Amino acid sequence: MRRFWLSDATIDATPLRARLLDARAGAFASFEGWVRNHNEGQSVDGLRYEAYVALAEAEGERIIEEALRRFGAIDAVCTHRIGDLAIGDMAVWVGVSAAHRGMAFDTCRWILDEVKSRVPIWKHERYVDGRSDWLHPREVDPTASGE
Amino acid sequence: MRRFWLSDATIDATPLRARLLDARAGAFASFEGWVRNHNEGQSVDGLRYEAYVALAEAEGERIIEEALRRFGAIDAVCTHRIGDLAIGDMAVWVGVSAAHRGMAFDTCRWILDEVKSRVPIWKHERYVDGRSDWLHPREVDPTASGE
Amino acid sequence: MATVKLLYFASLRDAAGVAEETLGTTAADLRALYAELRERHGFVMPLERIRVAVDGAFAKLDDDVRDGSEIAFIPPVSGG
Amino acid sequence: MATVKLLYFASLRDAAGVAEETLGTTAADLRALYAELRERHGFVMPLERIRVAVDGAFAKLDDDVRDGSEIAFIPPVSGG
Repeated sequence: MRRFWLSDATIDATPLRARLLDARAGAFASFEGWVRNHNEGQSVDGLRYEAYVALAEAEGERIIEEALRRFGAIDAVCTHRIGDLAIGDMAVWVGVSAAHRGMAFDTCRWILDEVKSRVPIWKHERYVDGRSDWLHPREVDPTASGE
Repeated sequence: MRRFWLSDATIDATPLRARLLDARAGAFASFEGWVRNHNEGQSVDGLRYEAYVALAEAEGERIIEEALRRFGAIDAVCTHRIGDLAIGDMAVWVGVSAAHRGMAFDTCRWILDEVKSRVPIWKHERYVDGRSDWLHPREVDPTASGE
Repeated sequence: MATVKLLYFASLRDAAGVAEETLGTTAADLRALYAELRERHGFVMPLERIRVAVDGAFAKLDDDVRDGSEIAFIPPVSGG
Repeated sequence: MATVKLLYFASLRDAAGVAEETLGTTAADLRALYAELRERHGFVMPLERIRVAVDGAFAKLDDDVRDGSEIAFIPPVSGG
């Protein structure tokens, strides 16, 4: 069963979380990226995500396999939206089940950081003033940048 | 509205998450502690949480206020079960909304660590072999201990 | 002589056999009161592992035993 | 002379005006091919910020341009 995929419709976290239930798991960490109403000082109206689908899904699977191997978590799932999104919509969901909480948090955060830096997905923001732009970040700073 | 409370019935994460939706938030991190089928090498059958309710709820509120001040997240909620739990039941839920993901993860993890070390709640584990015991950990190691 | 209400939780409650009790004591401070209760109930939990709360707020072991107060000796917690 | 299929995404697609095209090229490697495309489409994105994928897998800019391959020059990503 694949663990990473792109979704062109609203993400429903409930079945994703349910997939990760496991009697060996003491910890479940999840992350949601939401479209917020501002970015780098500009008022955002909405956005569009576009992807190189085949490569994005292959790279996403590699990230999750690597994460599970690296941190020893039990299982993980990640899905990322493509298409048009409004303020408040979920752009990305990452969930991880693990024996202990440290593992669950570390794995979840690492997957998210890697997806942001490696997976060929691009954000096109529309601003309230009518302009719009592709985001091609200069450098990924996993501690400071937004979702 | 209170942000921390004890619950004597199954925790439903859906309305808790919904409380945290915010157009300014780009990130939502959440954590669930699940009752797992083993702990420190013993097969666990189920457990009971007991609390000094008034002090636990006051201390929990203090932890969340402190966390929001410290990390600058938008909002956070935490609820912890008391009473009898079976394998797979949710023991604790923590959710945090924030502008950025770093803040959301850091706040969520900090709240959980503080709840585990400061809030007067005690776990009574029943083992498959019939024995049962109160857990009074020697020392809290937030990186290694289970949920 | 102070009359206090004591609350017991987890293994201390099991050892005391009651969840609460009212007691007259001449203990000078909360530390001395815990020593008295160890005698009374055979608590094995050493003082170094205990925190104390008075009237619903964490307190210090050096604090006086106030007449009419509600006191809980808190063994290491294990929530989460 | 190699014939390749090129895929364009995000700002590169906007600049190229097409999502894909098939092209004959004599470029020695993928680096040279990108230089050729910058000329052709007026791409402003410098090579240092570009990654490249061939037939759905990340590749190196030093790799040869293989006849019949599908090539994507990937500008900095912004998912998450």
